[in-house]
Amino acid sequence: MKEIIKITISLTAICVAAALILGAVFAKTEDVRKKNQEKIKEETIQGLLGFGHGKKAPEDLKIFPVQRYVVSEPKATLLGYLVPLKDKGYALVTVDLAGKPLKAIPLKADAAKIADAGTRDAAVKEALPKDAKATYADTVYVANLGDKRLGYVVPGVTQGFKTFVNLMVSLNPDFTVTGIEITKSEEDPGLGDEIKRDYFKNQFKGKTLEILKTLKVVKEPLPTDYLVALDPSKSKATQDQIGQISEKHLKDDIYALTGATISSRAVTNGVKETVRKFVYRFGILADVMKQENVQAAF
Amino acid sequence: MNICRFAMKAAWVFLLLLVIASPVIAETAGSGAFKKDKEIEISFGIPVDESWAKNTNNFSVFEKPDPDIKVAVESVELDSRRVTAVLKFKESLNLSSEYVVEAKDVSSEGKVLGSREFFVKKGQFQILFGLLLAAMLIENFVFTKYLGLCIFFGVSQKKETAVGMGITFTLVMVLSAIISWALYTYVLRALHLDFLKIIVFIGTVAIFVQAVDTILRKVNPYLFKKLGVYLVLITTNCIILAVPLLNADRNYGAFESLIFGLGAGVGFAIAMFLMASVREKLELARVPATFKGLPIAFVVTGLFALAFLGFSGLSIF
Amino acid sequence: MNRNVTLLWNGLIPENPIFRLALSLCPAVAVTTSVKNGLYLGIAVIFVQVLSSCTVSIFKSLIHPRIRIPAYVIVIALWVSVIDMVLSAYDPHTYEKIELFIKLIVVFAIIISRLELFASKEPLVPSFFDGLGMGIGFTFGLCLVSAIREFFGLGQIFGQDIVDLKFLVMILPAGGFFVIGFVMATFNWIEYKITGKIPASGGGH
Amino acid sequence: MWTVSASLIPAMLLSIYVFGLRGLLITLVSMISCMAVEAISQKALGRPVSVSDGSAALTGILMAFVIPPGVPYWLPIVGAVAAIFINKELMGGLGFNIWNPALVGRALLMAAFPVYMTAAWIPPIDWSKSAVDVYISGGLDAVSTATPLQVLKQYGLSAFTQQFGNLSTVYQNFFIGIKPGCIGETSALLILAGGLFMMIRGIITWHIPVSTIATVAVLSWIFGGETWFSGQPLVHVLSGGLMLGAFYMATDYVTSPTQKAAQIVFGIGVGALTLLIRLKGGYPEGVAYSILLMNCLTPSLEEWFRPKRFALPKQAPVAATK
Repeated sequence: MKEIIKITISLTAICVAAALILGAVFAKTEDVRKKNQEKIKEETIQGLLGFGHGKKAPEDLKIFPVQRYVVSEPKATLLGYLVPLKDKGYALVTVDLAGKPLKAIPLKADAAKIADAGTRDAAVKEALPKDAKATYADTVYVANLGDKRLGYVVPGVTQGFKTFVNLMVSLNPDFTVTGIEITKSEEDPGLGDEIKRDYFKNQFKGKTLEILKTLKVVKEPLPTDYLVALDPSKSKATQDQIGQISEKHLKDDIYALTGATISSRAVTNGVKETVRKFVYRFGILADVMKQENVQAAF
Repeated sequence: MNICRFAMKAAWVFLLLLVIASPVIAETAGSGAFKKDKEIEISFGIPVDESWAKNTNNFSVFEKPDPDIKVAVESVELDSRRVTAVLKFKESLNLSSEYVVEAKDVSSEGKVLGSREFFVKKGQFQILFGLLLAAMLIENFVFTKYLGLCIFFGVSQKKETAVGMGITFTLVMVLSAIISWALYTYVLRALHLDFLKIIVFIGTVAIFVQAVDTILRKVNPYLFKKLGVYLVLITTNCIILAVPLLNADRNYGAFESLIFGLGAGVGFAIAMFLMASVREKLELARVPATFKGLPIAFVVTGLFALAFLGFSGLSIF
Repeated sequence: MNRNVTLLWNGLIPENPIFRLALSLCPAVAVTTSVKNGLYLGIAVIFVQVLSSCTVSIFKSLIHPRIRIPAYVIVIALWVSVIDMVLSAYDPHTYEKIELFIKLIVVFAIIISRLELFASKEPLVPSFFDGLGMGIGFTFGLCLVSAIREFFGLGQIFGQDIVDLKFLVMILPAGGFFVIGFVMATFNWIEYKITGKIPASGGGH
Repeated sequence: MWTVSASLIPAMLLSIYVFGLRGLLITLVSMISCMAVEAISQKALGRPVSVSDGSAALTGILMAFVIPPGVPYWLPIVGAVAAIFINKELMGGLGFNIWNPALVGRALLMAAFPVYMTAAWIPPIDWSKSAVDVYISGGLDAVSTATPLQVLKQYGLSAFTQQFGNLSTVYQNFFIGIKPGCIGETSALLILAGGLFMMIRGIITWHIPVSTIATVAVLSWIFGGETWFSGQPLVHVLSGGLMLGAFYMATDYVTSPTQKAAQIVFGIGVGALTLLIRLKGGYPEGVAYSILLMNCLTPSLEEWFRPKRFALPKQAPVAATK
């Protein structure tokens, strides 16, 4: 009996000691982990906007996240956009499904509160009527250089060959695609996985809204001169030459990856859908903010 | 032989439970179903007017997170009893997301009954079956996820032991997956103690195996004699820890966790059985001396993995 | 001092955990698609092995023999959780790819077997070197396999393009099994050339 | 073995007519490299060299027959190493391999060089036009095309008939063998003829081919269409490598069961898996993988169907020699 007690005590002691150590390590590392995750996201966004890879982002580059919520009230469903304001505050701009503005609700929150998903959801819920339910949908990023609009970065998702492909599209103020990035995918190595390669991603560069509308995927082989422009790191072509070639192929459809037509089509459709939805929504949001006289930070 | 019969019975009970549970799990009221990738079927429960139903403007369809962006309905077809309608779309739908169909002012025999909403997503049964198949064959834990190799190579020399191990393993796997799920959901996540995951899961598995060992020893000495040997080995199998970890990672629900565990266990048993039957044949072969034993077992496993590539990308629904 | 060097060498070649003891084979196939992943997991294993060996060696008099195994498991799980949290915080990029296997270090048979066979009987310093040797041997095994697979499968070493020919099967599971089978056979062959007899390759787990 | 190879000659000749000399050259490369790998590995392992029995040559021919005609010439050499060295000689030589060597070669190439193996299809030569050029260049500069099964899988039956003509033309062309596809699997007619020849000579029995093809036909009729029982069984039976697989690969007597009942189960398994992969899987064609998967089960099938009356203690499978 005495032995059993002894064993129990020592096992308990081991467990408690382990839990304490783990708790301490957790407390130390959790913040770093969150910060690093933020940093990765920021790097992706900056990279899409043309900074990174040796080109440092300028001081006055400002990136504003705009979160979208789907708000279901007992009678109607609406959309709520969480917009940063000029005077450091935040507002929840609600819009009905047809695009009519409803109201802008000021939010009691600061940047740190907004950055964390849990506290942000709570803040949004607080601002809304009691019987309303808000579900987070997505975040788009508006980038300014000083006071000038630099562009937008929009996340999207599409059904790939096996699993979802998460991507991000960057647009300039005219809604022309300036780049895409695949943030998460599990396509087959050597086939669908090539969607992560520059020579595929860069095909989307420069496609305007007009071109995107009718963009298709073709199974023709990629023209060799185009390849030079798409993968500049592997050739010695000058910036001018690359520009010329890109210009020439600007209106081309997307050339499918060899043996991976499905993945190529998935990404193309994903980009088209992402841009279409964003342009539609952002137009409405801009109108609403003008009408309601919301002074957004961007 | 007794083990096999026991396992068969257990398998039948499982299947039966699944069949009984499936309609319960699947939402029945106010739901629609995908027919093909461009069609949604909804059922009103009462005959509706054809003139109302044929008007595509009466339906608005959208993906749940995008209520402001409608999917254009191309045409609507009513069945002969005018109870179910099939909405046809120009563009293919995303079958893995949830759609909402709003039918405005449903009109039946000239009377307007008000609007109704239908939620359309892949059926729970289909999801579970897909998960089972994926864990068993498409992403077989041994051949494509490389887990449980130590036991796989260690115990697959004789077919009989391989089958015994496979069955014991599957049973323990399913039960420990469920227990771990409950612990994770109701204790760890509720108390924000996620970081204790590893220590708790390994502890759960160890305690559980010990408990099965003790109970079996008392209750059914015959079965214990057959399976007891493997019980000790199970604790050091990576699959048994990988399944709860993956369940937690992917936020699976109770049923999903159970099915995932079942699939992993059966997949492991299949792999063991195949490997054992091949190894029995190999023992008689003139394998080069430097390859005898583990090296050739690895090469054979590689060839199995090559054959199992045939299942890649398989989706029944 | 001499003994410590022997212990190190012992883990590297004569009792290499992967090729000679055939322990902890799962990660050897799973994470070895690139040298970087292999190296990372190897380093994580070195840490866990050394820290657990030292912990057990220090506290061995306090651990009751009847709860030996559960106590070891808790010690290992503790250090694995620590490494897991630290890696996920400081290098999320690489961590993402080998996350599952970092967590699974808990069940790597190599670690608990060293605790049972060595650290529970020996003082701190030899335990440290034994753990270090085993860890380095493990890392060496992972790096060897992953270098072969990355070079032939992707034409890269450490993420740098070397050749343009990709023999993709090498980074698939099938290729991993083939490579380990062939490397093991090569070890057997070398031993045969040196000692004149074919070793019975290790089994178990 | 040489008899089996000989029965493939008509199919080879048609392949030259359809794809130009390229198909022949690849077949030769494949055949020679398989024989070379066998000779070298047998020498290295200290076994008697048995290249002259023709089994390696047959493996080479069959492996070339199931790869696209547009692949580079060195590709079959890689396949030969997998098929002969890894799959056969390491396991103890002929009679001990578990998997069909030609298909292991193909599966390995598919995993290693997916781009070549899924995109190197070339259309049949149009003899009314620039026949001679294409003939000499071996169809090298011909654009790649999609195989019937790829079109069927990705775009459906209407696109299929649009590209290959209405169903009766399709049946006619596919039966004779005028269609894009792997080097030797184009002609159902000539493979059927070769298969019948082997049956008459007693090299194979009808059980596996008939059960395989019948299963595919019935299941594709049930599940292959938009609704149930509306599929086009002939499209599935005549497309892809089903005929070649059923007659030449599934019947390999080292890797398939010897009992009649087991053979029928084996055939049904191959047929069902083929259709499963074709309709629901990640690949347009599933014959190769389904045979490999059923090969895994062969030792067990052999045991389950062993006649009870003659039940003997476990013994070595007798290496079949011819």
